[in-house]
Amino acid sequence: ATIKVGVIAPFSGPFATAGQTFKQGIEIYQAQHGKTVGGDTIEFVYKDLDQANPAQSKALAQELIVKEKVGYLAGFFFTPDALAVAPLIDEANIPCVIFNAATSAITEKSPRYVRTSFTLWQNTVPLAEHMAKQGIKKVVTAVSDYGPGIDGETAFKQTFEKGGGQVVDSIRMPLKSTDFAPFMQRIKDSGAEAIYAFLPAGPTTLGFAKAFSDTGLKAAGIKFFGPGDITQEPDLPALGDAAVGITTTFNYSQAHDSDMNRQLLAKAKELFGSSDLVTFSTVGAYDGTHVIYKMVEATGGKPDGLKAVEAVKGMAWESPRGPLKIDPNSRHVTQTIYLRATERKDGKLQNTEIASFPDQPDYGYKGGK
Amino acid sequence: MSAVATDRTRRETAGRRLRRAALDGAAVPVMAVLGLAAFWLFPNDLGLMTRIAATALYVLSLDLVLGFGGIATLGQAAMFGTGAYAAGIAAVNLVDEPITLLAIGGVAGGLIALVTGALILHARGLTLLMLTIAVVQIVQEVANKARDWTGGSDGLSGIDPAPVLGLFRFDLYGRTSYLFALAVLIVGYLVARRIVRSPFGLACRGVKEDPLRVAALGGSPKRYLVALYAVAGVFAGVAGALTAVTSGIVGLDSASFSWSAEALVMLVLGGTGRLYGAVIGTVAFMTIHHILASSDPFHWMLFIGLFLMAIVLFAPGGITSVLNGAGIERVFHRMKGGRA
Amino acid sequence: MSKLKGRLEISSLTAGYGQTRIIENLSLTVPAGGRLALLGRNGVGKTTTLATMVGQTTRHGGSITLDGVELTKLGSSARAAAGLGYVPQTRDVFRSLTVEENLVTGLKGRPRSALEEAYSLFPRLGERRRNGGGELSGGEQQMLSVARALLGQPTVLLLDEPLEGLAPVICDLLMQALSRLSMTVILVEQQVDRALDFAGEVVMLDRGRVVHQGPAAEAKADHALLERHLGVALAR
Amino acid sequence: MTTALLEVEGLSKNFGGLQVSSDITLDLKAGDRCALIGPNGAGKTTFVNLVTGVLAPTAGTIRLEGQDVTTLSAEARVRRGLIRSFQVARLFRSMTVREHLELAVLERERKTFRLFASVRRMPGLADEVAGLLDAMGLTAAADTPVGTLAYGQQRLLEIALALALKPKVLILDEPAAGVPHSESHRILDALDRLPADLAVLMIEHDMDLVFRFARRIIVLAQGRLLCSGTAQEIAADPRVRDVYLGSRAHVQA
Amino acid sequence: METVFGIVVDGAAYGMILFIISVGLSVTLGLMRVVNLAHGAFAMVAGYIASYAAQGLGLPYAAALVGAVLVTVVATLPMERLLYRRIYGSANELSQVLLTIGLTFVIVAGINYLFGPTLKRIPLPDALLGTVSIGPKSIPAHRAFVIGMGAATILGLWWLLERTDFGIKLRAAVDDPNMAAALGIRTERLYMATFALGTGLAAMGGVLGAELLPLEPYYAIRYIVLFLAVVAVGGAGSIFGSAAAALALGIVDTAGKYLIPNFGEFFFYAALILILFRWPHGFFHGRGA
Ligand SMILES: Nc1ncnc2c1ncn2[C@@H]1O[C@H](COP(=O)(O)OP(=O)(O)OP(=O)(O)O)[C@@H](O)[C@H]1O
Ligand SMILES: Nc1ncnc2c1ncn2[C@@H]1O[C@H](COP(=O)(O)OP(=O)(O)OP(=O)(O)O)[C@@H](O)[C@H]1O
Ligand SMILES: CC(C)C[C@H](N)C(=O)O
Ligand SMILES: [Mg+2]
Ligand SMILES: [Mg+2]
Repeated sequence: ATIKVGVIAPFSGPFATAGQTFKQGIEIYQAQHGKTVGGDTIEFVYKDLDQANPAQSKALAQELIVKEKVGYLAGFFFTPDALAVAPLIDEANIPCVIFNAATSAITEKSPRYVRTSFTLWQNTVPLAEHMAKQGIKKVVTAVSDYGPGIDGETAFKQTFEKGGGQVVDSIRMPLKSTDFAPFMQRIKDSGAEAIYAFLPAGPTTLGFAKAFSDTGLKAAGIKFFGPGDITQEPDLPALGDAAVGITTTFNYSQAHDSDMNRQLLAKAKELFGSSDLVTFSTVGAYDGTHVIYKMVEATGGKPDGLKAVEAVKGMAWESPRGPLKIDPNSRHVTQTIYLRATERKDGKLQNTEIASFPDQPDYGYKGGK
Repeated sequence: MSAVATDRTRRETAGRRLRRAALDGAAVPVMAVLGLAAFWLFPNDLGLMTRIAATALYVLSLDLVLGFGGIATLGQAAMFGTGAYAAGIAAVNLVDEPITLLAIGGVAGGLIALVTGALILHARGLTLLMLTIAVVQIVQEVANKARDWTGGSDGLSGIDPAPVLGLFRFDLYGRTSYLFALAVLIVGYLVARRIVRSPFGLACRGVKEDPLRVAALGGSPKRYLVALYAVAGVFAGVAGALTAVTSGIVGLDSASFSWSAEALVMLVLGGTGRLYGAVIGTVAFMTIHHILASSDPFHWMLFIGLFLMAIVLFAPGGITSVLNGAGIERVFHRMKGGRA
Repeated sequence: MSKLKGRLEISSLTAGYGQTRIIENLSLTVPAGGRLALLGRNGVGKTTTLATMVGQTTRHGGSITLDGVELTKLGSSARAAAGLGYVPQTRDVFRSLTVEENLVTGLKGRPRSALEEAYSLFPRLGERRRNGGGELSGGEQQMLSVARALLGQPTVLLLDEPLEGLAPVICDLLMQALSRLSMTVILVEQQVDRALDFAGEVVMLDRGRVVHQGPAAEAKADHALLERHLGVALAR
Repeated sequence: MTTALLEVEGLSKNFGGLQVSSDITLDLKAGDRCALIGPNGAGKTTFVNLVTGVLAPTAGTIRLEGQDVTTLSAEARVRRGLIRSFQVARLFRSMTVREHLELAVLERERKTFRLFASVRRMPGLADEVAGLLDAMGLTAAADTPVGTLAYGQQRLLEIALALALKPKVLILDEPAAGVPHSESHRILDALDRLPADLAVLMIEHDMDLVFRFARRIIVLAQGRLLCSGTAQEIAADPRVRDVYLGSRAHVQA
Repeated sequence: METVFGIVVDGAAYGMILFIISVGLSVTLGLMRVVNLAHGAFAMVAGYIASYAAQGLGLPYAAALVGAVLVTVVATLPMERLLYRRIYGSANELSQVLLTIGLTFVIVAGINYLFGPTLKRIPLPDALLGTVSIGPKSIPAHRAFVIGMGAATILGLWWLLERTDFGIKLRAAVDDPNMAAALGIRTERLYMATFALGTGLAAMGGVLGAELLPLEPYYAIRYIVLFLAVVAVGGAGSIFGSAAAALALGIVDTAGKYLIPNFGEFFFYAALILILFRWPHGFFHGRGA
């Protein structure tokens, strides 16, 4: 039989690359592992949701369930879109595998969520600890003013202050900001040694990183830290030298040194002509597809969401980004977080891994009800 | 008096009026029959059709202000969003009776329209357009900041309305939702038509054409506009509440500039100043959008864009002008290059 | 200039707005330098006739030639270049331009010094030259519209009720000024006596058709004619 | 004693440096039939705009039935019975003649905030509108959108609108401009049928009409009152002849 | 003090970019009464062309700028003939909105198809990378350059529209196209020239502003509200108005972000409401430039 998986993601709009990377991740996985599990063919159905729009997300999910009769939901770049489908997946008893959306609270909302990406807490806690250990004392946080940004800010403050540092100013920037010079002025005036910055990967990160170097903060020696969204691979060429010297923590870098990663990149090149787009959301989808395959296998293709989720709890495997394990409690992947520096190598910008923090859970998961 | 000329002009306009009146009168039965037929024919698309019905009511509210009052606005979603959030918050915290929730949404939409309308409706044209944009942006920002009430960017979820009239549960397949939305749309349409044909509607049309002339007849243009804006706000608020009730969730986009702009596109597509234009425009736009987006989610924008342009070039009064016959005449005239 | 220019011929002209036909099969000829009064009751198509000549209506058939040049093939601006000058009934001054700028638009390439002609014809305009067109009084707008058309030195001048809204003294003044011109003029006017004094020929319209054509002087004496087609009994 | 319906005292208006109205004082009593004449740009329309509240005066007061209305809005004055028509027809182009008159009557009756009533079923409305249409000879054009009417007919509608409001003081700015002589009798007829206790002020350049209509003529020049009097007095006044009437002035009052 | 200076300079540079792009819109909107929502799309197209010229073809910055403006103007002229000409005139506002939104969608989809959704850059020449000092203070050279270009644009436009016959004829044709044609003014050519002017300004702003308004396919939709805000506050068709409005909004926005970053949007739109409440027709209403 054919088992359908409904993927909701941005395929148009400013975040269209995200949808594209999901699709590539899925296709690479299927190219490597085939399209069938047991006797069942796995078919992916894509739905475009160009921006964070929970109502539309729920409508699309409903359509996928009712009309396309999908057995699984997957995708979800934005947190609100993922949160919106909780009542539906519960009513229809369908598992939902999140390829990206990174707010910790999501998996608390339904026992049928499984997440293969990362959370802001997961990336930020090791980063803040690292910065504190480096002897950095005064930091400004600058985050986009929405769920994940606020998660990042909270995670950073708690960890960094526990480590003896001080957050001298916390700036929440409207998501739509384009001119960042005033924020830079404020950072300059705060007298901080370093910043912790989070903006969702996409058009605005360029302006932020450029403003940082243009307004002389970089020259003044202020250090730039953040989760790796800000230097995601597809944006690097546009960021140019402004990106050099940014230190990030993240779960995946194209430059990760492993055979599996090299195979993944080679497959991408073979299928799409270039591997330039491969990034964190590609592997989020790649590993998410793996999880779905395992679920289908475990249920023998029968529709039973809870049983499928139960089957992958505690599952561990090796991914192009390193070892992964689904935490049975939070249903979120426990993984290695890498400390990376952005640098130019052979004329091309890349995120070079300089340290790793293995077995990082989602520190933001509050558990239970 | 030149009897020949006026006679002929009159006969033509009379013909057009007749056609228009016929369309106007047929609108409600046609809407009901097609709506119910769709219920049987497309049982898998009830979710989409529910959204279309609720959106049609929203676009209808825009037609009231724009088509009958000449208020150019890109901020109608301020009323829609307020209605949706009001109903949503009430549903989470207070009541779960669906019709009560619609009423709450309507009151909220009307109130916000009354307050903001009184503040901005002294302006006209581009200035007014910008003010409406500013209002919707501020409403959205307030909704974003009031995280504890609205869920901020995560959306307001947990809306679980009671069965309609205590009998019909909102099911996963959306049957109740759709029939409920269709009924609300039809009732809303009837009320709107009543208003349009009332003395108030006539006065608003006058204001649309020349506010100063209305003042010279003793009317206060601004009072009409504010009243009309508030009335339309009630419609938009009900539409927002209807969306909240049937979808169970409210997002920040429901009070966004782009949702306002989309309403305008749908209305102009259908044709302004005739209520059925709003319904036709909504159905056409959302259906086409849906077909394009599901057949080619990657490039639907290109086709939607071309489609909008084609409408302007070949049916400049919107889809309904073609139904009226006026559009055909104009296209024909344009092709002949009407010049003396 | 040896030979006077401005011979206008209209034959079987049918025109209106969109599908609506207002004037039917209208033919008339004005010799170079001739003056024609075009009269008729309300709504018979006088304005439509003039507007058709400048190219602002829908033409369904017939031709208009100026000194042998077929005008119907030309656009509005090319007709103006060919020698038509137009004073519309609604005046149509550019409300957002100053009086002086309004006049500049009528210059058709002549130097700005020519503006003085307009100011000496209507001193009032000189006093208001920096005012916005939209700020002028009704009569001042009428003066501006006439002056603007005259500045372009048209070979054929089309005047649609130029006296409307003007004080009697100004009417005198304007009619005198017009009498001094040598160009071809078609005058539409409600002040029948003044129009007939001015014109050589008169054409009367009813329901878009010509119902009378002849020398103005004769028409002026023929009270029954005036009563029948215009519904006026002229004083004196 | 007939009280003054409209009293204007020391009315002045400047545009920038330009004094368009200077110290105008006049009043209209019940039953007055006045004409205001004067050269182009004398400030007649401005005067109307000041009195009706379209423009705010630089100085002076305006009283309507003894009450100071100088600071009231235009529509508030209309509601107290001070009605005007426009020099250049100013109508709702896409609305029909009938709709214009319906709106005017409904405004007068203050019924325009009825949201759920039907215009077509308002009691007495259709009859009153039919009467107005008939009076102005507009019955045949009742359902034509006004934008396609010949200009002259638009002028007649302007007057009909003013009458529909049942004015106490009626100000007509060049009511016959664009209306041919053959039709202008309709205007006079309609004015003749107005209730006797209302005051009418007409601005007009058509001297036939002025002399036939006005029992008192007021002459304005350069923003000031030049003189006033009966038709004969005015026609005979050499100053008026100079600034306004010119050589051809023909009086046949 | 330092901070205030920083805010003013940053705000002014941001404002000047807004000005250059918006004044093009102001010209077409105020003078030709076209609500051209595709204006931002034209700015974006020019940015992409310049980016391609600089990065793909290796042209110097100045050549890329001039080339992009010319190519954009030439490429959009057929649109004027085929599309815009049908919708001139204020009676057509809604058609204009629909047509130009449609056109914007098509351009966005086209750019997305040709260049992909990722960000594109126009590398700055070394001369614009440093800082220039004004008295005791130094400001980034690029921002100084942008401010200078904005000032030059103000003067050039004012002269063109207020002091030449072209300007008078154009304004006449806008006021009443039929009458203008009846006076012998060739309105079609005038409109075409003006359209080219508006597009050219958009193009210039798109290229110069690529550092502040980064190039990505949704540029076309993302910033149009900002441009419209400038036009509304300045008064459509007014050059000095647009400049004042762009500077005011640029500085307000910058100050708001500095002082209360998490209420940035709120501050900007509240200011917009206050300004438009005070000057409902824009700063410089009615009077030419
Ligand atoms: N734009 C238009 N569309 C349709 N019909 C029109 C239009 N303009 C005028 N008409 C009709 O054309 C007829 C002739 O009008 P026209 O303006 O030519 O008359 P006229 O002789 O100039 O009258 P007047 O003395 O009132 O100026 C009228 O019946 C009028 O209703
Ligand atoms: N808004 C304004 N700004 C500047 N000047 C103005 C304004 N409005 C009117 N004027 C001037 O005031 C004078 C009086 O104008 P008004 O319209 O009152 O004249 P009028 O007596 O009605 O003339 P007409 O008989 O020609 O209609 C005119 O010279 C006019 O140019
Ligand atoms: C890190 C980001 C890509 C997170 C994503 N925008 C979200 O909403 O969860
Ligand atoms: Mg006429
Ligand atoms: Mg006047």
